[in-house]
Order: sequence, then structure tokens, then C-alpha cells
Amino acid sequence: MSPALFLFRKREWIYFAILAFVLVIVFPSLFDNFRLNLIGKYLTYSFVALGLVLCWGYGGILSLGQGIFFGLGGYCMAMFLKLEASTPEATAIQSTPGIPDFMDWNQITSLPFWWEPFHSFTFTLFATIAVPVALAFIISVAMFKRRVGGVYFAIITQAIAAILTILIIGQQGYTGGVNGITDLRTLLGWDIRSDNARYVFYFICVALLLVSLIVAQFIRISKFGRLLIAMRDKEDRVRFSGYDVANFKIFIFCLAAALSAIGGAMFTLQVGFMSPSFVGIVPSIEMVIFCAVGGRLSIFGAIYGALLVNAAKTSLSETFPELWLFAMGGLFIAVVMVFPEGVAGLYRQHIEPLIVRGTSLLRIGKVRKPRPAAE
Amino acid sequence: MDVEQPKEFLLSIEGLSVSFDGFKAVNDLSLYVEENEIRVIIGPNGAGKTTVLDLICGRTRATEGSIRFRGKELTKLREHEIVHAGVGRKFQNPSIYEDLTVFENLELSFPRGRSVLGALTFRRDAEVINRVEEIAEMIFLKDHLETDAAILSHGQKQWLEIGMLLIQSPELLMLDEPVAGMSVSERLKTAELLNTIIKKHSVIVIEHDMKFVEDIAHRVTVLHQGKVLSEGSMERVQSDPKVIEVYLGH
Amino acid sequence: MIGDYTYTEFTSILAMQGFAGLTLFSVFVLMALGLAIIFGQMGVINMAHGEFMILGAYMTYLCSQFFSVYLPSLFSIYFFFAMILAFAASFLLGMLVEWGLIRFLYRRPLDTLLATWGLSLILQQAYRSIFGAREVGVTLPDWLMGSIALTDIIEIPINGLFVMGLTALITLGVYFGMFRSNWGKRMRAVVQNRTMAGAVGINTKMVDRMTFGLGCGIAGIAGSAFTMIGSTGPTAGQLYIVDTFLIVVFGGAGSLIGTIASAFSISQAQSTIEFFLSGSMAKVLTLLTVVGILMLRPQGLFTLKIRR
Amino acid sequence: MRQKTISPFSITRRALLAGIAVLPALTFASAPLRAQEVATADANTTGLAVTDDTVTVGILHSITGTMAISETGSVEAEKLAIDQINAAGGVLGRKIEYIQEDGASDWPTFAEKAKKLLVENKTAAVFGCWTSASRKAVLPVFEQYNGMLYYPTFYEGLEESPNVIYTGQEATQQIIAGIDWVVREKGAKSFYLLGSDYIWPRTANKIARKHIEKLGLKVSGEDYYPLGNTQFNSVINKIKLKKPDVIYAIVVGGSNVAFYKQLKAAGIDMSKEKPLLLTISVTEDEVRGIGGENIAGAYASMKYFESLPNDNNKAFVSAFKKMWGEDSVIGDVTQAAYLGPWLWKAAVEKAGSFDIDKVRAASPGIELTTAPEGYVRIHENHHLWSRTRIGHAREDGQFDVVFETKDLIEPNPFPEGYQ
Repeated sequence: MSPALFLFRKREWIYFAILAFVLVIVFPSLFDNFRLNLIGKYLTYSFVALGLVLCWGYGGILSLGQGIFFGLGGYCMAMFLKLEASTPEATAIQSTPGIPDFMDWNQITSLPFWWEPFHSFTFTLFATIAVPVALAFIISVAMFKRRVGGVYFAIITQAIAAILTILIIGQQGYTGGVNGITDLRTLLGWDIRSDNARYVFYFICVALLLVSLIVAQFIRISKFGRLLIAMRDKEDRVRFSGYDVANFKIFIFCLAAALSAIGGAMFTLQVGFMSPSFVGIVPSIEMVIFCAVGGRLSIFGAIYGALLVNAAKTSLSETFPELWLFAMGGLFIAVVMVFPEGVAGLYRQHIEPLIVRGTSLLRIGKVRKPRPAAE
Repeated sequence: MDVEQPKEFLLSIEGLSVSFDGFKAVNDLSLYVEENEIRVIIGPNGAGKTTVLDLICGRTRATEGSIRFRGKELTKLREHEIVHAGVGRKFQNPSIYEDLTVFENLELSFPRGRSVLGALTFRRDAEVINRVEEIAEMIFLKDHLETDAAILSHGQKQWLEIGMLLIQSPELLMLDEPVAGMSVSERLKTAELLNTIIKKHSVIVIEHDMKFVEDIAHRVTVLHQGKVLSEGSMERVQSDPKVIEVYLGH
Repeated sequence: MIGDYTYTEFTSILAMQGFAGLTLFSVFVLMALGLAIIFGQMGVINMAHGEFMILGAYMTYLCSQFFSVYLPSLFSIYFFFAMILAFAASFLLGMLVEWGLIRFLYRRPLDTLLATWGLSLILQQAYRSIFGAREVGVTLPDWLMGSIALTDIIEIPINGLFVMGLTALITLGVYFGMFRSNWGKRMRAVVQNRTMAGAVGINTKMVDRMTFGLGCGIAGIAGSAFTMIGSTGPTAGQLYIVDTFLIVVFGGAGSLIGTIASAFSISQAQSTIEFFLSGSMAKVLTLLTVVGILMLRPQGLFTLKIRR
Repeated sequence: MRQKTISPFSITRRALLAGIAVLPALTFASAPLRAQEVATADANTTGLAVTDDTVTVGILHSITGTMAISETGSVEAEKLAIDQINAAGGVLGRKIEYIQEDGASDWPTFAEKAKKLLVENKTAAVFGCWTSASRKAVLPVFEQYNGMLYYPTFYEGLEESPNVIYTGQEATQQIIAGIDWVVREKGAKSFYLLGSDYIWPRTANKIARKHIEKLGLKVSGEDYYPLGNTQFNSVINKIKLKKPDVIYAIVVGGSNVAFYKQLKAAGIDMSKEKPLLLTISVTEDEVRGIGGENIAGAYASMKYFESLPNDNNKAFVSAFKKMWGEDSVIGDVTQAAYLGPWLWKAAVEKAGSFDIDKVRAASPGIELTTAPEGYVRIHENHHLWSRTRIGHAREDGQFDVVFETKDLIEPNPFPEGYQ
């Protein structure tokens, strides 16, 4: 059996194919550039949700600070784009041409040293992942090596998200403050605001998402995936089976951070700016709900969850702005009380049996009993 | 260098103490376990039995004293390193992964791919499958390999956890109340299982069930208030007036 | 001369900053007490804690409106009625929430976190629909508004003193309630061994409900007190939640003394740094230090070492 | 609660209301244009949402979220203006229809909705945004799709987009006149600058500091607190120690309430003016939350107060209250939002076309004599020439206007020497 085939079971290949078909063929042909760009934006949250499935659903590590990594990834990309937009010619009216406009407004007369490397696109691509992962690594080493988990981890990540927001807003000369880094124009000379670019970014985003999905699936079906479940249920048992539990948690948390960072970078490219409002407490906890609605144990669910909640948010807040918070609040309660396995769980309970029955005549081979933990 | 430990002692505990906020749960305890021995630790509630196991396997850190295993000081190692050194531990309540199958439970305990990278590249090859099946046979779960661990009976869960230890091939197994909650027939089978096990491993057992203790024990250690009260064969311990005082007095 | 200040000025700084720190301390204790009970004793993460406080604040607002229109003669003491009403409203809502939501989730702390976050969103929108999106101001009786001048620089705000007194009173009340009363004994019994407590005839469900209600009720009083110093708007509660949780966690969950000690150290640190740096940086530095210490000492300041 | 503004004139409300519909028509002289007089094909060569009878515009503010509190007034004012314009015959004979979108206090949502309004709805103009962050977020969208945004809030300046008309004051207009006034009238020598921690207060304080230092006076302290902060005791202590003549406060949102309450509780009686408090962030809207009794005695520097005694304003205030309720209050931004549709109408009629480029070309020099704040004119840099006034806060939540600049102040979004 070749490894690639081994990666998904037969039915999962079908799910994967359906998802790819929807994202690559259906959405682009159904929606105009504007709506497609919106979907692209929603998909950037799918990266975060995917990371949360691994980290929270499987590993039991609830992070209320995914916005930190999403934001850092996005900021790294935004810094590069901002520098590219701040050529001396484009910023000739400033007191110090050649530096980002917000620095000039804050009487900063030369580019801070830590901005310098972001002139390089290669470095930026590297930093987009490396900076968030490094922070995730520091946080997780400090916490997991000392066996801090569960609720404490959630609260501390939330506090870090709060700190980072205040810091970004407070250091506006270096970060653009509450406005964020705005007015991004080109990527390597190519206008990112054009319809054309938006199409391209959408497809890059989809491609990256599908690759991430395969990576997540690889982890899920590997022994690592089973270890995550084992750690979630009986951490001590895993430890006394000879595993250094902290290392596994650190790895999965860093991976989730990396996925969030990719999402953040794609967000910046598609939306055209980055601001502290995607770093803080509220967006971070909303990201958890994307994952929970999709099904905290389903990597496919994560993607649908992010799409569904965001689409609902856009349309509900358009038509019934008053209702939106009620709906969102109800959603949080419902995924805890009524359908803890989210959309994926509902699908497995109600729809999959029908499909299985329908196709049972044609079916070849054994269908495994659906099991929540492994799906 | 320390002098080589006397050959006959697999595990030697000396002067071990631990206190929780002033309360000495284990107090200057010394205990020696030989190779291929079944040692049963008994004692009234709160005697510090489980704490001793916790101390050996690194779950609790000793305040003072030493624990040497094959000449290796365990008190300085972290839990997984102690496991790597060859000490396996079963908990009082069956501690298994309920969301996984029996096969997966055993597979995860198979001593390979214990690093992050190792776990990612781990392949379920013939060696693993054979070993899992072999152990499953020993623990009477051969026919339940694809069963979710959650739906096993209480006794089967206990066996599964013992199996998870066995697959690690530890030199020393520590079992905390392995027959608690088992039916009579399960209990007999467990005794049989333990008797197979000691052919290759040393075992420390904590047990309350005196009948069972009689069935398996080579030597018995009685703990009381964190100290060794009495030690020796079952008969000797049972006739020790100090033991009778502790169990029957007050 | 010390820095830019003369010696007398410097001592006045110390005195006044000390007082500012004490006010902040009282505020923190009020915020954290209810949460310390709910989180420490029951293990429930109540993200809607801020909204329970705001409920108390709105009750105070309603009371002030009511008294100024119907009972102007009693306006000067309406605040005491307001606090009772605030407690009662939050207490009842708390019991209702425990009955409808929390009791299903005792074994799943992370899920209580998500569910109560949802609850907080719903409450926010409810406040917005009922009271309007605008912040509402609460008119204080004159005797609460003034200050006592000790020297020409040092002036002690009366509402600050009032909040401090209130905090001391409530803390003592909670202490006696938890450690000296029968009810407290029952509550701690349930926390330590639920089955056993049930076996000896304690109605554990009722104890849970009362405990949760009590925690929320204290939040309500806190909200009522906040109207004297802060604002009351639908989303104001969210501002407090991170601080509050950090205080409880920093103190060591389950330890009342720990909560008070942590509120004290955080408030003093923050108000001291505030004096030398800007408010923003003071906040960042304080929070960073707390998070840093928590990383080194995750169990918080005060916890008992117990066999796990 | 609040007392009604006392009107010194014996004119009845009914008469005023009758007048309001007529006033604009009078200003732009001549009879209102009819649709037929300007063919749709001529008035709209770029595919905007214009028919023979209607023209569609967008309103883009936060209806939900934390900013909804502040932005409601702007929405109300814009709707009022559109109603009045329609009652007076519309724009180029076409009735204005509006599509309202909710920015939900979330900047990407603003960008998203702005794009929708421009790309899908083809709106001829958009009235909206409140915070700088939301404006920054939509700016690239307006520039890319060539839309026209009328932005009502007083703000930090440092911006001049061909696609935005700034109907509020930029920082120098609001700040310099105010500082000059306290220096001249109150003999202020030292200032304590205080703000919420984000771009507008920081930039504004920077300009203030430069100006104060230019006058040879002293800045005795500068401090920033995070948005939403509710503990100001430390800074109040610093103020008491430094004893500045003026507290220059740019605190916003929920923090305002806490700040003024704590200031009062700490024994700083603003009516004694020792120190005097001058703010540029508190309008009548904010006072509602703060409570008039907590801020009475403070001074605010801005271009508009609800109590302005001119006839334009009286008509505006009564029309506003008739439409949105007697207890509504009107702050500076609300009035600036009200100007948006009127300025747009004037520019369209001057251009004879809805085309964005033509409207833009026609905009500089557009004047409005009917503005509630008095006379305003659009500058080349798309900001408004306007007067700055000093209001003295009363217990009832209104301001007494105690000073008004003689001349219109030129907008200067990129002030040399102030950066």
C-alpha cells in the first residue's frame, strides 16, 4: 500500500475530493470576485480551526489565544507589504520618506532595526511561520514542562492575547496602533488589490488549505494522532508508558500556531490590512467556536465550521443585526449542550447512515463502525 | 563511583521520606526487592502504600532518601525516563485509553517511537502486530482486539492495563490493587497471569485481598504510617503481634 | 529632592498612590471574590462573570432612576437598596443559569468556559436591547461624591473609602460564610467529596446551586459598587474578565487568602508602575509579570501541596 | 433629567419645521431641478445606481458592537438629511434611496461592506465610518473602486484622499484654537496631556504639545491609558502634584465615565477651574453617559454644540428631535454627519452629474450656508473650513458656547512643524 493511499480511508478520500471540488470548482464558478474574496477570507480562519481540531479536539489543549498566532503571521506579512508600499517615491510627502506612514506620523525618523529584515520576501515567508511558532514554543515549553494544562492554559493564553493587543495598540509608532497596518498595495510589484490577484490568492489559499488538511490527516492517522487522544484521556498513563508528554503537546501546539500563522498571512494578503482586532480575546475565542461548530474532532468539519459560522455572521448581521449576538451566544451553548461534535457529529449521526444504507448494495469491503474519536 | 549493588537486589529503597505540608506520608522507609520476586505490600488505609509506588515511578518527588533500580538512582529521573529504565506502573483504577481499541491501547504501549518524530514515523509492522497479539493472548483479550476499550468489563480493563505494562517488557512491574472489583473467576485468572509474568519480571503488588495475597506472594511487607511495620513470609507477617495490633487494635 | 519632587511631595505621592492602589485592590477583590468561589470551589469557568457584574450595575441604575422619580426624599440612601437589589438579581439569575446550564457541565470545565462565553454574548445583547447601547450614568447621592482633604495635596475620595469598606465587609462575610457557618461547611464538604457529602444527607445539588448563585450575587454587588467609579454599558463586563481570572489563578484557585493576596500584589504593582510609566505600559508590564510568574509557578501563590 | 435648551425666540416648533424644508431650497436658489432636465445618460456615465427618478447612496456605520453607541447619532443625522433633501426635490431631481450596511465595529467588515456598496450596489456616494481604524480599512476600497466617502468624525488628520470628504475637523482646527483660547482668556501656563491609547489622542496631543511649546508654555505631563481603562487614580494623583493650569483630556468611550467620576471624587472641582479641564473628545453624546453633574464646569473645544443659537441650528435641532425623539442629543459628529448628504448634493448639482470624478472636481469650493454650525466650505484638501468654538459644560448635559473663532479656520491635515 502506498503511503498516499494509506493516508485516507476510502470514504475520507471521497470527502476530500468533495471538499476540493467545492472549493476549486463550485465556489469560483458560483460566486463573483467579491464573494469569492469573502470566502477566501473565511477560509483563512479554517486554518486556525484545523489547528484547533488537532490541538484541542485531539490533544485536549484548549488555546484561547490562537488570535496571537493568526495576528503575528498576518503582521509579518503586512510588514513586508507595508515596506514595499512605502517606497521613498510613494511617501515623498512625509518628513522621512521611505518609512511606513504611521511611523512618520509618530515622529519616528528611521526604520526600527527589527523592521529591516522584512524588506526580504524570503525572510518574511520564513518569519511568518517562525515568529508565531517561536512564541508558541516558548509559551508551551514553559507551561507543558510544568504540567500546566486545561483551564489554566486557556486562561493564560487568553491573557497573553490581551497583553499583545494592548502592546500593539500602545506601540503605535512601530505597529500602526489600533488602526493596524493598512493601505497595502503590491506584492513583489504585483497589485494585490486587483480582481486578478484576488483570484490567485483564493486559489493559493485553497491549495495551502488542502495541503494543511493532508498534513493534519497524516498526523491524525499516525501513532501521534492516537497518542493525542490517549493524552487527552489519560495523560498519566501515557507518561507511564514511557512518553515525554510535554514534547508531544509542545509539538502539536506549535503546529496549530503555524497553521494559524499561515491563515493570518493569507488573511493579510486577501483583506489588504492587519490590525490588533484580530489578535485579542474576542477573535481568539470566536476561532474556537469555528472549530466547535465544525466538530472538534473532525478535520473536514473545521473547514466547514469556519465557512458556516462566518457566512452566517455576514448574512445574519446584514439582515438582523440585533439577532446576531443572540445567535452567536446560542451557538456557543448549543455546541456544548446539544451537539458537542458539531456539524461533523450531526452528519455522522443522521446523514452518513443514510448514505451507507443507500450504497450498501454497491459497497465493496468492510465499513468500519463510525467512531467519534477516530473520525 | 558507587559500589556495585548486591546482585540479588533489583530495587533498593533507603531512607525514603516524603511529606505533604508537614504530614509525613512516607517516613524513613527502606525496602529491597529481589529479581523475579513477587512482593506484596499491604497495610491499613493511609499507610502510604500508593505513595510508595508514586515515589518509585516518579509521580511524587521524595523529600529525602534514595531509590536505586539496577544501580540507577530513580529519584532524579523524570517519569518517562523511569519507564525507560524498566519500571512499569499500573494504577489503582484501571487507567486505559477508553476512546481507543484494545489493539491501539497495546500498540501505544509498545516501546518504539516514543519521541515526537518516532511517533510520526511509526509503522504498524509485523513485529508490532505479533507482539500485540502475543500479549493479548496472555491477558485473555485475544478476541477483543478491535473492541473499544470503553466497553470492556472492569476486570478486562485491569488485564488490559497489565498487558500495556507487559508489552513494555519492564523488569519491574508495580501493580496497585490489580484484582479490585474482579469476580472470583477473574481473580483466579489474574493470579495465573501474575504467575506467568514473574517468570520474566519482578512484581510489586499492593493488595487488600488476603486470599489473593496468599496465592501469589513470595514476601509481604506491611506498611503502617509510612514505615515498614513487618516484613517476611505471609505466615510470619500474619503472626506478628505488631501487625495484629494495627489491623485489629483500636 | 527626590527626582522632580520635594520630600513632602514625595511622601504625599506615596500616600496617595498607596490609596489609589488600595482602591484598585478593593475593586479587584470585589471582582475576584465571586469568581474565586465559583472557580475555586466548583471548578466552573464562568466567562459571564463580567455580565453578572453589569447586571448589578444596571440594577443600581434602575434603582437610582426609581428613587429620583418616586422617592426623592430617600435618594441619599438609595445605594443600599440598590446593592441588595443587585445582589438579589444576580443571585437569582445565577441560580437559574446553574439550573439550566452549568449543572450539566460539572465534569467538563473547558465546556463551561465556552457555554458561559455564549451566555455572556446573550446577556450583552439582552442588556443592549433592554437598556440601549449607550452607556448609562448613575447619579450618586452628594455625600458619596466628595472627598476628605488631609493635607492640601492629599485628598481621600469618599467613594473610594466606601468601596474599601464594602470590600472589607463582603470579604469578612464570605470568610465567615465559608469557614464559620454550617452552610460553608456543607459547601466545602461537597467540594472535597461529593459522594460522601451526599451520603451524609447534604443536598449537593442545592449546595451547588446556592454556591453558584452566591458567587454571581457577589459579582452583582461588585457591579453595583463599580457604578461609583466606572461606566455601565452592555459590553463593560468584558473588560474585567481577563484581569479577574488572572487574579484568581495567580492567587491559587481555591484559596481565599490567595485571591486577596494576589489582588493586593497586582493592584499595588500596577498603581506603582502607573505612576512612573504611562497607564498602558503599566498594564502590559503587570500582566506580563503575572503571566511570567504563573509560568514559573503554575499553581499560583497559595496552594496546598497535596497528594495527587 | 435634562432640561430643554432654552430658546430665546418665540418661534413655534411647527413654524420651524415648515421652514426647514424650505431653507435648503432657498439656499441653492432657483427652483429644484427636475429629473428630465438632466438626462440619466448625461448625469451618470460610469454605471452608478442612478435611474430617472432615484439615486442610491450607502450608509455605512456600526449598528452592532462597541462602536454602535457612538455611531447611532451619525446614522440618524444622515437619514434626516436624506429625508430633507428628498422633501425638497432630491438631487438633480432624483430621490435619494439609501442602502444601510452594518460595519459591526469590526474593521474588515467595514472594508467588506464598503466593497459591497461600491461593487454590488454601485452607490453614488457613501456616508459613513466613525473611527479612524474603520476609515483606514475602507480607504483602499474607495480608492480602488473610485467611490466617494463622506466621513463625519473629528480626527487626527494626516490624510487627504481624493475619495474622501472629511466633514469633521482635522486635529489642528480643533486643537490650536482651543489652546490659544485658554492661554489668552484663562492665562494658562502649564498643561497636562492625557488620552486613551490610540492614534487620535496621541496625534492630537502631539500637535497640542508642539503648539504649547511654540507658545513658550509648559507641558507638565503626558499619559495614556488603554481603551476601556476604568482606573485613573494614578494619573489624577500626578495631576494633583504637578498642578497644571489645564488638564487637556482626550479620553474616549467607556473610560470617559470613569475618568470624570474619579476626577470629581478626588476633589478636583472643575467649576473652580483650578485646574481647568479642556477636552476635545466629549460631545453632548458622551455627556449622557458621563452624567452632566460629573463634567459640569469643563470646557470642550469643537466646531459644533447643540446649543448654538443660530436659526439654521434651531431648525436642525427641532427637526432632528422630531424625527428621532425629544430626548435625543446632538453632538459635533452628528452635525458633521448631517452635512455629508448636503455637501454631496451641492457638489452633484454643481457638476451636473453623479460621476465620481466630476463630483470630486466640483467639490472644492462648495459652500453651505445652511449648515447648523453656520457657514462651511470645502477646501482643496477635501476638509472643511470651519469655525472652532469653546463650550462650557452645564449640569444638564448641554454646553454654553463661550467663544467662537472670528474667522473660518483653514484645514491643514499635514501641519508643518507640528509633526
